[in-house]
Amino acid sequence: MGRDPEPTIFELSQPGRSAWQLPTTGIPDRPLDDLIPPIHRRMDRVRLAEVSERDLVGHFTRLSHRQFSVDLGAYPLGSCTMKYNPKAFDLVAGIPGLADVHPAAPARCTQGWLELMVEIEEALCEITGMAAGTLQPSAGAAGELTGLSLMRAWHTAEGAPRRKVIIPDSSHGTNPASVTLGGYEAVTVPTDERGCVDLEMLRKVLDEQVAGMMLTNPNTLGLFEEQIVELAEAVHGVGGLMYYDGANMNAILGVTRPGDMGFDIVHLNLHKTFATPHGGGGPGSGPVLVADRLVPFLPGPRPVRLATDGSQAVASEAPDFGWMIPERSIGRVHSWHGNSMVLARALAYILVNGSDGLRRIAELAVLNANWLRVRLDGILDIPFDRPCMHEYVMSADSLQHETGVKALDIAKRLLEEGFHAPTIYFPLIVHEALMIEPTETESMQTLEALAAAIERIVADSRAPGGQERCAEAPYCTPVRRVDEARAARHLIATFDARSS
Amino acid sequence: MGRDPEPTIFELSQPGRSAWQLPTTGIPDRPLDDLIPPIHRRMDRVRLAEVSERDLVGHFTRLSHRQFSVDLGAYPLGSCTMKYNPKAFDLVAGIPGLADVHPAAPARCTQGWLELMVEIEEALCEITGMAAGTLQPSAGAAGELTGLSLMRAWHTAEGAPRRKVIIPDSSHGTNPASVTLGGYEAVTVPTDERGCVDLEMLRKVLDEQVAGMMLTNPNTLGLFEEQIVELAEAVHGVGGLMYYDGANMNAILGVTRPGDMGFDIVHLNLHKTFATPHGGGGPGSGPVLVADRLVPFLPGPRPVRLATDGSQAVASEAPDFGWMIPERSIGRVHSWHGNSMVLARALAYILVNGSDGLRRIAELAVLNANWLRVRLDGILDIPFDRPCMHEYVMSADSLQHETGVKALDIAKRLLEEGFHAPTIYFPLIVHEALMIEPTETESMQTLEALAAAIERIVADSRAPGGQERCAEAPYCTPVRRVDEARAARHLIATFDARSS
Amino acid sequence: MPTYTPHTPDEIESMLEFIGLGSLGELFDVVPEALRLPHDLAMAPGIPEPDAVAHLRALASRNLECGPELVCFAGGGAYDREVPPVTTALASRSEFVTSYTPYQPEVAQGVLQALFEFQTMVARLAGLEISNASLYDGASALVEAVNLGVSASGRSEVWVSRGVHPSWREVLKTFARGTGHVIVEVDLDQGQTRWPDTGRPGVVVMAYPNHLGCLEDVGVARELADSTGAILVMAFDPIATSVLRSPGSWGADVAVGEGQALGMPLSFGGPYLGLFACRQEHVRRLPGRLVGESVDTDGRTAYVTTLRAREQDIRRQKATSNVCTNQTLMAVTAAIQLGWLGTSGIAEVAKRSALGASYCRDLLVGIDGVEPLTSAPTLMEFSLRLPIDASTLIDRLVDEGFLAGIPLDTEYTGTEYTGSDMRGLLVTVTEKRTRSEIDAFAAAFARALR
Amino acid sequence: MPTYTPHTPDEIESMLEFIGLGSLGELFDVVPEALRLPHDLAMAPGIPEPDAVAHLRALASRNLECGPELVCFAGGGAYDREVPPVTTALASRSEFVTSYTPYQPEVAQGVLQALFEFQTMVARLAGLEISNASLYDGASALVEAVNLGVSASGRSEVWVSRGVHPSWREVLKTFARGTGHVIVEVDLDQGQTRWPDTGRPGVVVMAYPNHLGCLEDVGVARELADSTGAILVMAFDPIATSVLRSPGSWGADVAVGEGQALGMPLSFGGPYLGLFACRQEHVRRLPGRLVGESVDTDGRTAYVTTLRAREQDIRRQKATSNVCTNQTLMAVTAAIQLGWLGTSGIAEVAKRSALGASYCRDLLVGIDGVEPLTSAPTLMEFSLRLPIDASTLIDRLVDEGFLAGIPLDTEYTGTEYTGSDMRGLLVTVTEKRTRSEIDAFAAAFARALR
Ligand SMILES: Cc1ncc(COP(=O)(O)O)c(C=O)c1O
Ligand SMILES: Cc1ncc(COP(=O)(O)O)c(C=O)c1O
Repeated sequence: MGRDPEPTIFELSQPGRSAWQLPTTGIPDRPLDDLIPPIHRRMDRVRLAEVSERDLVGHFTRLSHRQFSVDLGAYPLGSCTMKYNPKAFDLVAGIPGLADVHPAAPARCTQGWLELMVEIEEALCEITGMAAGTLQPSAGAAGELTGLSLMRAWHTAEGAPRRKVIIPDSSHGTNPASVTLGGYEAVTVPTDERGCVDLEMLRKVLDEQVAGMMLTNPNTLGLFEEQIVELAEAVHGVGGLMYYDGANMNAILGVTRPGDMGFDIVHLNLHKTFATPHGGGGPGSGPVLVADRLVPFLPGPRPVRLATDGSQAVASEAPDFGWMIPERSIGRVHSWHGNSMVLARALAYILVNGSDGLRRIAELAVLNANWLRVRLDGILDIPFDRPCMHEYVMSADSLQHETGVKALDIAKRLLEEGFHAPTIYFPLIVHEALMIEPTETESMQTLEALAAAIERIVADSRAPGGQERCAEAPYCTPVRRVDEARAARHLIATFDARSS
Repeated sequence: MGRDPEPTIFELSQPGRSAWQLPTTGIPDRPLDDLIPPIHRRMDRVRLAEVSERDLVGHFTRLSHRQFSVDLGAYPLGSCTMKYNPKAFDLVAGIPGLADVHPAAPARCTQGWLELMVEIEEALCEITGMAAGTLQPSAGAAGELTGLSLMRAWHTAEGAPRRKVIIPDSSHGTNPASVTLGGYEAVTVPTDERGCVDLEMLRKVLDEQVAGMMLTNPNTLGLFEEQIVELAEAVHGVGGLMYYDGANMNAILGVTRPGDMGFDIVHLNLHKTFATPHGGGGPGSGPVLVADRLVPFLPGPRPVRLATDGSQAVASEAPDFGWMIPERSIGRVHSWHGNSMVLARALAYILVNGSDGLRRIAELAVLNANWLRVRLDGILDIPFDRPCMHEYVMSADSLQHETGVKALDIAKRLLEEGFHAPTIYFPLIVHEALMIEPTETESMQTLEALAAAIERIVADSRAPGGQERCAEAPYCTPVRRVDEARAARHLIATFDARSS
Repeated sequence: MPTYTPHTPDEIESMLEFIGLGSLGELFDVVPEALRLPHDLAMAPGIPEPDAVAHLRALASRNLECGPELVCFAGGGAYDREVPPVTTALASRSEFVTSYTPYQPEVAQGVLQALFEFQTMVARLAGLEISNASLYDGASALVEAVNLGVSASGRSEVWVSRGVHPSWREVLKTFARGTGHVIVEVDLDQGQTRWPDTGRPGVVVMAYPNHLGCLEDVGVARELADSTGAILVMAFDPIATSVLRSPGSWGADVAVGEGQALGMPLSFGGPYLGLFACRQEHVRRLPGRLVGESVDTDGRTAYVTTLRAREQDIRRQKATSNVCTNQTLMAVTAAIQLGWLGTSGIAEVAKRSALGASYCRDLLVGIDGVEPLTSAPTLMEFSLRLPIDASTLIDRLVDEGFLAGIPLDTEYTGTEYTGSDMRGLLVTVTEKRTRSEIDAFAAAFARALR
Repeated sequence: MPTYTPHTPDEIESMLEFIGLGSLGELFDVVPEALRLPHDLAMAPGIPEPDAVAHLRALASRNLECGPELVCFAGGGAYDREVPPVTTALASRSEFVTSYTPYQPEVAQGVLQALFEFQTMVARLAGLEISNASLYDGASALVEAVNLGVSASGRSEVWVSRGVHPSWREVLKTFARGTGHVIVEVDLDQGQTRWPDTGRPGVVVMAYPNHLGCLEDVGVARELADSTGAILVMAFDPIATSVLRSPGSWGADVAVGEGQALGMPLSFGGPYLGLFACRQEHVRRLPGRLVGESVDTDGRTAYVTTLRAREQDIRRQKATSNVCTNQTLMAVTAAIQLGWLGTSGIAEVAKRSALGASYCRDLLVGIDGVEPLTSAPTLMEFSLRLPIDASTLIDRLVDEGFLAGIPLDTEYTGTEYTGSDMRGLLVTVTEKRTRSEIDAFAAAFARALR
């Protein structure tokens, strides 16, 4: 039950076995060779697994027992907002009137979807304080690249596209990677001793080649950038745009808004803040919302309310919906309209919470993080020890010096206590970082259990033999510590590469 | 992940916490005291668990990781037919047009359900060779009691109800228990050295007080009662009725039929033969099919095809369906119409398999059992070592004498090999019995793995320290061997009894 | 021939060879030739799974299900209650769905612990010490309770209030022919059971609320049981009991109920869930499975089925009951649903239902010709006397998109006014019914009687 | 305010006290006063979950979904294929659904192994050595492939056949503005790309089958790539490839595809699944996650994300791609669906689709005024030239219960005959379409043109 190794599906395969059943069509049979000219015919059969339905079910059910998940326990993975995903929204995703709609069906067949999209776009605009947006990006990083494309289009329209984008040294890896892909040079500004962007250093790098700045707020240390207004003013002062990385939006829902802070472009991670499940690494959804002046550049086609003359109508005045391509659109950023079903789940979540509930989410997320921070005070280092937002960063630096036990070891030991590990070694500017985000859906009792586990582990690190015990952990997870170096050195990325 | 103990939901509870959300009704609020007279008002609040939806999900998901199931591995539990349950039929159970139908809705609103019931009754009649039936019984044992009630009604109508019902000593416990509840005395006939009912001994106990005989065929040793025709003739000779316990019907689908063997009353276990899931011990469904002469006594109301004049019509001639109470009905045996949704699943299974597929099920179930029997020959005793049907019985008797290792120990060791244990200590007439029913949905590879595991366990029993190792098993299941005696001696059947 | 079996033709051949047979047919050589079917079963050959599902969908489309098209005011033991997706999701976990009876506790702690929690919750609802781990349905729970009662009192005369669901009474009578219990049905008057003054029953059975929706004074029955030494069996509703005095507090010895309202869809009558709770002193007479807490060899808490010596597989003809497979998955579902509802939620469901019922009753009895059948207090269901046959009214209201209720037999209404018509109607309002639905229902009701 | 948070008022108070605050509001004292919202968000307060679900249902009811009411002949990268309940059931297991990216392999073997199997299956379909663990969708896979190609060839001119899906090309162009790649679109003639004779592209991109449903001679593109030293990127269909020559066997360097057909519902365009496979030599340029096999400290097989030094969290601005969260659950779904289909099933799906398409095309081109747009061989999709605007036809056929296909832009049909109308139609037939559906469709099609 989860502890036994599971063979690959290819090892379960037996020639000639099958699981598939297809509906009767009544279409007369003909040999494939009648239909496909020889030069196009595949000569071999595709070797897939050949298993019975029973073995298929056994295999993937057993695999699922080798997988931790939110539904099994707390997942205090900083920067990831692994909150509880309400089950009701799985049901929403199964409604045929949503699930079985073709993305190229004419708008008269998809009024419900268009309305849904307009509704969530309006809600997200209100939540972020922006004017309009696109729902196409599939995840945060896709939103970033979309945002940077908007930046380029804006500056191009203003005269010239500019060359540089500024990011803090604490930023998430997607930020610099997107900057490069967006055709910009990433310029890093350091973090000051309070854990915020060093405003003076920022001012030094600002010039007319700066297209904009990307920032999360609260930042990846879980701290609110208190000088955000000044930061934005400085960037705006050289004609740059402010980009808000919304990964941490959970902390400020209904409390403060990127738009009010001076941001021009915002992406949100619906799979974080709006409780759509992460799916083991996706699907996500990364809508991008923008200030007024950037609306004409948004990707298209956009779902909009239609006035009777077919033009775009203002909010809730019109019962009809259609598509519209913004005047100076940067073009599509998705094969179709985005991860639509993720949007449906997120809308349901927003409706259930509403204005009062969204703010309550932020309050309790921040309460939980601060409670844990205070509770664990003195157990591990807290490099920036002041009130945090929805997460905070600890460091095992002293512990490592004292005992040899690393952040990695603490993470691995937590795995056997029924918790997922925190994010480790991020942000890069903190040595032996452990980044903890409890989220608002965990109870005080769960937080206490987590704190107690960390306390026990730290205490055991200092006990005789502690370093060895920690370095060997975990002991009773489905597999023990995995040799990552070997995986890279001797790459086996498919079953067929196994024997070679 | 499954290995950690899980607190009860009551221990997760915190006063004032809640998960429920109810739809808005718009009905004006009033205090409950306005609605309920004081003598009827509950004074205290019912103490249920108070948990968040997140904790509810965590709790039951973790519990599910402490539970073996068909979907996790082979379940060769003899007499239980733990075959694979096709996932498509879970979807059938969720169709609103089936799931949301009130059982007391007028027939015009339930034509689909009535047709479904008539269809499955007709199919079951064809499969068993009987004339008509009732779908009301909720499980095999309920079918038995219904069958015995029919027996009583028949004999009463014939003059006098009679006193005794004959059962073999190898019979399942529900048989004698039902006999008693049916108001009869159970008379046991012994099994002969070939593992079948001893015909001579049967003849000795037959007299005019015998209402009938209950029999499974193949019997609980997995052997076909070869003298079934003679047995039936003997019982019929004294005016008795033959009752077929259909728990083992999986062995003979499409091969031979109880009706043709001379049985008058048959129950089937849809949750065994027809692949509806067992649900951890239910729901089941135990339809009872009868020969012509017993049809007027069937429980009612029965779903029937209606002729235009409102009378019962013959098969498939009429498009309308209704309810009819048989002339001399014994009355209802269920609050409503039976475990309807189990019937829907079973009908889907019958349709997918059809006449050819049903026979193939029997063939492969019997093939699997015989293969395993031959494969394990010489590893454990096989008391009745001849071709079996869908299951067979082994014995650890010699092994126990030699090494002290019992059937129970073998069962417990199998649990850690990824298999459920076979049925043990049943039938009662075999010492140290291990009753193995692989079912047709397990592959040859799985059977070989099972056989190899048994072989290993037996070999290890004989190795030094083997008895102790076996007696201590299992080692790495969610809990280790459970103290059953203590549970009975010091009864704690509710959380509230814990501290008392 | 698409099936769920894994065997390839090659494998079949090699397996046959291994056991020394030449064909699959030979596997059945032990079956006397004369008994072997000479032909295929007279039914269609197998069809692909999607076609079979389509067939079931087509059947389903011939039903008119409760929902926006047919707003449900029918109850009578089967309730259109809120079942949240979270309950369905958890109860559908395949570890629960595809496991067997927990014979091997080491790998069945999931089901066993859920049942232990279920037992605790049912015992608390009933206000009694012991609950078993489920029976088939309300009717079978009643049959078992009467069997227990007769065995405990040593007397087989059973007085059953007509307030008990008519179908349950019928099931009781069906099986009483075997056990030889003497079932005496006792009439209601103004919604209250009129217990006979004389006689010495071994078991007394009543329902609370009863089949007319009425709350009877259970004290009277308790006194009767006390004075005659009978066992008091009370049929209760698990939702209603959250705001009503519990069976235990009324002094019931055994409480039985239909548990469908605890997370199960209507499903045309099943699978439902038989609830069974009793006083500790009767535990050795308990029918069905019981889960107890114990420890494993390492001393960790572990659950296991217990007091097994009552059960058929051990005690055979001397068992307390014949029940084996019952409704475990439904018990697990109920535990989940009760976990979701919690202390406050269950009372809220009861309250909202009662508010809706009161609002609805006021509207309906205001309609010309419609009268309350009794003046007794009611909670979530109430009964009416109609100016026309109930089935006719129900039929007309189906056309308007309402399932108006359940007809009441003439045993409740008497035939004085009505001839053989059934002019009684049991109307039920659950927490799902909105004010606008009730308003529309009342309007349609009035139109249907015009 | 119903929410999914567990905190009771007492707990909130005690937690605040523990951290030395007096109110929840004080938690935000670090936010400059001027930035704090002085009022609630301008949206309705929260509503109960069942009301929200009802709202979504109401929206859904304003769509006309594919099914018996709207029989689907539209494709173009989004296919109405058989998704068996078993795929949905397994892919819905909450361990897969509610886990994060497998950063901790010790507790993520379930997802990791499923991805390893997915990679193997995709590599086998594509006939290439390496597949990653998913990208967002077909378009994003193409963008990444072009980035890889430019980096590998060292040249940024990209020749893209107009046979590639128009939306994918559009996405490519959107992001090329940032990377500075020069995108040159190449016309089709009779369904075949007419590659220029001169020039030196760094990357050559084509689709097989292409957007008109045609099978092009990929050999020509391979020769072009060989002669210019370009990287050949081929967009393939994972189902079609089971009966067509694989990208690998045609000599593609990189194969990309839309994986929606592997078990995902239409879902109005997402979440879908970007497929990405390439030759071994490009593995260090691979975008996205890659799962590799390794061992744990006890020597047991274990899976882990590998060659992480390509990824953004390690390499930051030097990463091969910025992708982080992608479509893991869809990759797991595809692995399950491909496990269900197996070797024989996938080819059967392709064959049945091709049979249906051929049957359907014969009927449609028999209709007066309807012509095939090209004479090139096709498989499951084919394109027609219509006598009227495609949107008008589609509109009329919606009224008859059919989604007739996807309009083709004038880049395919030319404007000679048609003015600015779009008179091209792409029709798709999947394995789900029955003969009677196709017959009825053809009849309605003819009527709609009369
Ligand atoms: C701060 C931050 N920014 C951006 C991202 C990228 O978002 P996604 O993974 O949805 O692409 C993440 C995700 O982990 C993040 O934590
Ligand atoms: C031979 C036999 N008869 C009867 C039964 C009783 O069936 P049920 O459990 O459905 O009541 C069983 C169940 O295990 C059985 O194996």
